[in-house]
Amino acid sequence: MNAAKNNEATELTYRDACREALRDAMSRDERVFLMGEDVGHYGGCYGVSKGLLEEFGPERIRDTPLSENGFTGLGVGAALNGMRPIVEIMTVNFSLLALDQIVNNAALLRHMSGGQFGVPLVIRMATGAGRQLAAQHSHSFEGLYAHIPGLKVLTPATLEDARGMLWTALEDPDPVIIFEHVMLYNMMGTLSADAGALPIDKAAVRREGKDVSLITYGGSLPKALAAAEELSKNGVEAEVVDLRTLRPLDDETILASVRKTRRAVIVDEGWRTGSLSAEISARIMENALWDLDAPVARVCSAEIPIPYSHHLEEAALPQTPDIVAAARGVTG
Amino acid sequence: MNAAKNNEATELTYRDACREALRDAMSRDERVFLMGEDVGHYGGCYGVSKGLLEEFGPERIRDTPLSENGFTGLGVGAALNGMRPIVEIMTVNFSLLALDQIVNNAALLRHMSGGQFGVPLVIRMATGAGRQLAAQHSHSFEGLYAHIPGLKVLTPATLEDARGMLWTALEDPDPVIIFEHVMLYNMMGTLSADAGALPIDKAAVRREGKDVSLITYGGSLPKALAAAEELSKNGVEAEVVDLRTLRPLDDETILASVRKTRRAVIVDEGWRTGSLSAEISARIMENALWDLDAPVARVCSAEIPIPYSHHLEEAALPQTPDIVAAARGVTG
Amino acid sequence: MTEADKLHLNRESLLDLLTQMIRVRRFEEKCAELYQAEKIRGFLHLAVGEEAVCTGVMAALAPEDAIVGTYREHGHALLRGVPAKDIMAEMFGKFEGCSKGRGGSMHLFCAEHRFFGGYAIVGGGLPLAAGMALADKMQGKPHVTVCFFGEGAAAEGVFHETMNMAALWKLPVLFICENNLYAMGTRLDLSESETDIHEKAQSYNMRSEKVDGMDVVAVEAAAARLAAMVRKGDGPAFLECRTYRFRAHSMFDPQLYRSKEEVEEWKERDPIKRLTDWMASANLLHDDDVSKIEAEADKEIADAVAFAEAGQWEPVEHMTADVYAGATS
Amino acid sequence: MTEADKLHLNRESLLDLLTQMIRVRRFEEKCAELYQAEKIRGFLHLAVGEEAVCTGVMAALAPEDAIVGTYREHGHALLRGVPAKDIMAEMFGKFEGCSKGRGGSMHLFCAEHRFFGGYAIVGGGLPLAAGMALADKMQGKPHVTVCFFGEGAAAEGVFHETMNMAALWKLPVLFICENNLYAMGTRLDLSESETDIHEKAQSYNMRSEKVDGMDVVAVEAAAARLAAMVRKGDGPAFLECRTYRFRAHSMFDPQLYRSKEEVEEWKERDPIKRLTDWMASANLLHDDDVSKIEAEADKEIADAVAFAEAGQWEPVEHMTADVYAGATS
Ligand SMILES: Cc1ncc(C[n+]2csc(CCOP(=O)(O)OP(=O)(O)O)c2C)c(N)n1
Ligand SMILES: Cc1ncc(C[n+]2csc(CCOP(=O)(O)OP(=O)(O)O)c2C)c(N)n1
Ligand SMILES: [Mg+2]
Ligand SMILES: [Mg+2]
Repeated sequence: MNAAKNNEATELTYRDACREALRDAMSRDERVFLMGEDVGHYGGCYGVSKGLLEEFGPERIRDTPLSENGFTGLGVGAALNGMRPIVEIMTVNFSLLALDQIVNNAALLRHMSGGQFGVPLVIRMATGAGRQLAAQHSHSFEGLYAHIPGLKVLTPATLEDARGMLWTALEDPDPVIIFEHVMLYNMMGTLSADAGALPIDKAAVRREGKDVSLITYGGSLPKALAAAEELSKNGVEAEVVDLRTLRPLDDETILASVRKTRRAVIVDEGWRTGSLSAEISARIMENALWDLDAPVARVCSAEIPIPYSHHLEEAALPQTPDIVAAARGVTG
Repeated sequence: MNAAKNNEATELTYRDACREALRDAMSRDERVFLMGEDVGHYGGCYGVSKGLLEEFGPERIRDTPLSENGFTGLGVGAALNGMRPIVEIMTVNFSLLALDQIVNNAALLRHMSGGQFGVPLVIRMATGAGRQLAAQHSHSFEGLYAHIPGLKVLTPATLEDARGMLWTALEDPDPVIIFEHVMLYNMMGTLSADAGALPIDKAAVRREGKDVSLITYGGSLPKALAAAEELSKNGVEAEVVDLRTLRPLDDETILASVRKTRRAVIVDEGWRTGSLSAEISARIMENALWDLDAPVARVCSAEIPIPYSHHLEEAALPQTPDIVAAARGVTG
Repeated sequence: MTEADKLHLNRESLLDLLTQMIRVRRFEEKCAELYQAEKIRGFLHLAVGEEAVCTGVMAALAPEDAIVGTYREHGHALLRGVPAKDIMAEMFGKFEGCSKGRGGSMHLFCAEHRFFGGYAIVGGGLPLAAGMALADKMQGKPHVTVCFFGEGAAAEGVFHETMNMAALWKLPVLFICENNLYAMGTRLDLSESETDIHEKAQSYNMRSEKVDGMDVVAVEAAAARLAAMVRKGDGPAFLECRTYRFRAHSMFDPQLYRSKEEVEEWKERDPIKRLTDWMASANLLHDDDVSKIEAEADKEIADAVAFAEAGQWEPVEHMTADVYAGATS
Repeated sequence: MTEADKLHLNRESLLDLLTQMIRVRRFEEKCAELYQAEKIRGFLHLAVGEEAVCTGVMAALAPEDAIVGTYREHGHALLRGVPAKDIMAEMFGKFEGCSKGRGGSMHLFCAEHRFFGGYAIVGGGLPLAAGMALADKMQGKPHVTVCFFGEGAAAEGVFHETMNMAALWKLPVLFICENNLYAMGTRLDLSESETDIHEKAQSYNMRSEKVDGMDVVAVEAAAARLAAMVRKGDGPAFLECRTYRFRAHSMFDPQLYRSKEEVEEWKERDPIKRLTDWMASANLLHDDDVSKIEAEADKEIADAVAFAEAGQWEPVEHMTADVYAGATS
């Protein structure tokens, strides 16, 4: 998988793109290391870091004990003291164990120390549902992290972003959290061999349209794009905005799209109440109310612990038909 | 402080009202016990449980080691197995250490077990800023908790509610989290001697008005009421809605008020982005957009770790003049 | 096993232990098949090789005792009395499952048998079990709460918080550490500075022992002895069972982290084989015992599969039930 | 103190230890006054009685070593070299404070002296310190990260997670447990099943010792010895210092949880008095030494107070600076 020095496109998965990003970062900067449960000998719970132990050795591909708060705190300290750690937390539900270090230390340190100390730490974790992993492995807490000043929150939803956002995150002097949706890992695509760093402060319009804005991120992007295709069959042209970064939100791109289409549906796999979708709706309220031709709609997860059985899991999550229906609701 | 069997009013503080509620619950039901750091010999970090150790003994007023995730988990287990524990977490920032047990166990158990097991647990904690306790002791995460299905979230803002919501919470078969704002503890008021249980699923209109709805909860209620008085001097009659319960939200009361006044300002001490105020704004968007004469406004905390110095802390928090200004903005 | 333990052994009780281990083994092997057939989905964690632990411990408990397990808990549920068909239906995601199909393999629950779950946050069951024990103690009930977990959990902070509170407050809880030497792909000595897990518990002044977790008789004897002490009010106890899983961590695991030879070595100590051999050498096993046991187990499992196959899907409208008691959220 | 320790003692170094302890004591006593005068607000945690710990340890460190402290860290910051005026201004909430007035008493920071703070989540500084040590190790730097915390932190899960990783990875970190027997109002034996904290660290196979925390010479000797081992690459070390706080936990504490007699007993072992007496008995103290030291300390503190009084308030427009580097949020 060594990138040739040209821009020939390679076929690969999102997982591979994540791995390439890690390999690239490790090669570029000696200060970078990866630390987390089973990132080394096992090859990563979702196979992302497979092969990296052999390539970079156990000091830099560091298997940790099951100690989420502890090793995340070690990452904060290592970042404070000259390294550029990447901490992997297997699954977003487990990250609650580490929230103290993430919020009370990583996010607060720069401000609380009068600007003297920064924490250039990157935390990666898998998020989302769809693999029948049930209630303790399937939630979406990225909206919760997006609430915390001092953090940046990224949700790469394409191979390019999986490949390109990590390096920029590592160059950032502040803590950045990257959410990889579990249903994206097997997504195939192509990546130009010279694919590289990408900005982490801009949303992207993934599909242009004039009738309604579908605003989404992460694992819901493919569903929103599918919904746009479906809507198009009936003459409704949806614009699809991929937020890419949940904190800071790119208000400009969001509002420009909404002002153009005058209608918006926000698709967010988080539980509806208090999800990121609410924040976006509120910002549209505050900045573009008089541009709206319909209330902003939200398509979110049902407010239940995600169930194991396939049909209930599917029913609990935002699906393409739900998005289509919501878009029809606001354009109808 | 033993309540006489009549409805004579006593003068007391919010702290006293919290204590009366605890004492009442402990006396009524043998299964109730209080567990947390320094609830016993110290008398409670904020003095809420002072005297209860002497009255009920160390089994039922149980000092714990500094082990937030652990003792909260013990509370979950005790609730599962026949007791009615009240777990006290000193300050909301520390509750991040216990979030795993609160979310991954307490909130999920009933659904995940197919309805077989419930967790009748009450967790109390102090929240909010205003005492110059700086970044690791001053945040407002109640909106974050309100995002979690399976939990109920209460924010008593009056002496009556401090006295009356606990017992109802204890009778609830599901986990309930009660946030006590640190700036309310010293608030004086009167309480009728026969003050008792109150509902935990209804918002309250604390002041009627026709021009704008000030929607708030907890420590911001006194500020909103003061703002309403101020506005009234200029002929603007604000209605003040005290949410009382953040999950589930009482949509009916909120929407009825907004439909009446056609203007709303939400006051929430949480950091603006992703705060509960966003959810309320989104709901108004979804249900009452065409009733609005102005965009819904939000008055929230600045998105910074709360600073120690008095002037910056004051500047970071929603204050009465900010509320007045926002209300003027939407009514002007 | 010690001479003292052996003295109490008779054909009947040994046959029962053998039967239970075989039931669990056959049940799990069927699960692996059904996973390949895509009838079972999500994460499936099998405990093949570790059957002596749940078998020995369950044999030592009373019906009022409570169980808290992990995501590797099929055997525990089965031996606790949860019907095979309810477990199998759960793994199929059917409404008839012991958790209505919402929990799957990792979240088996059964109030009737005081099987309190199936937890998939490593370490997450420990304080919960201690809290259940606290409730029993405060209510004056003479029960034991038994908490199973892997050695990986010993690294989690909440393990230590729980050990301390359980010991400090003398809670009637019996901790069973299923030490299979690996936490996913992480070998114990790569994750713990002190690999003797039972010493960790001892450092909290808790009664703590280790036992050969491939020897079901030894496990039963140790668990029975410790459970009796716990029940008497002597406070918590800890039993580390040294065992090994013969199969992958879950169905996704390519097992890059250990050698085939290591696995084969441990298979020599297969608890079923070991008990069978010993019973045979002691003339306690009749010729057709094993085949009879296997046939009965297979029948039970086939019935369970048929039951699961025939089960219903929970109506989608029910989805929001049970988030709160008596309400659709 | 042992004979071996004593051998290296001379008037100069002892006088210095005495001077530092007195500086810290006077500084904190002034803080208490200023709290009453409402110049200092929020939570104020004084360590009066515990001065031998920070004094002894700081004397044993090199300038490149890093310090991680708690919310009870005035002495640590002062002895590390953070100017008294910067600390005092911080406590006044002034822009000239060492954290720009944003941190207050609990969050002192000073990059120049590698004083990494001032943490008020009990236990929260421990993994951070271990991570700093990991960074030094990976970068081949021969520094020691020194992490101070109270014995209350030993109950937190993250204490154990950190001990394990520090020992497992042989990180160059020196843990200093300031065991003052109480965590707020909770006496150690009411919160730990094993009250010998240094044994907890030992159970992770970490070098671990205890020392009389009221004896500054003994603390210095132990810290110097352990720091040298850590610096050499022998992995982490742990030093439990048995001490006592003479005053309340914070300014809000009515101290219902302990008797006046107990406090008085401990005051007999006041580390300043003890060193003074011993130096006097060994003829190492001149008549006016103490009064001179006190006068100098008082001068330094008075200057600090004047500096703090004269300080500015950070402009409100700056409030959103430093949430992110180079940006107003
Ligand atoms: C808190 C948490 N961290 C990580 C995981 C992912 N995970 C699931 S099982 C497992 C290994 C646990 O090992 P051990 O406790 O030894 O139990 P075993 O699987 O060997 O039975 C890991 C890391 C998890 N479920 N929970
Ligand atoms: C995680 C957490 N829990 C609780 C508190 C509240 N609290 C502050 S100091 C303290 C006592 C700590 O005792 P110890 O660690 O012994 O330090 P000491 O104050 O005695 O120096 C407590 C409970 C906190 N700050 N952080
Ligand atoms: Mg294991
Ligand atoms: Mg202490």
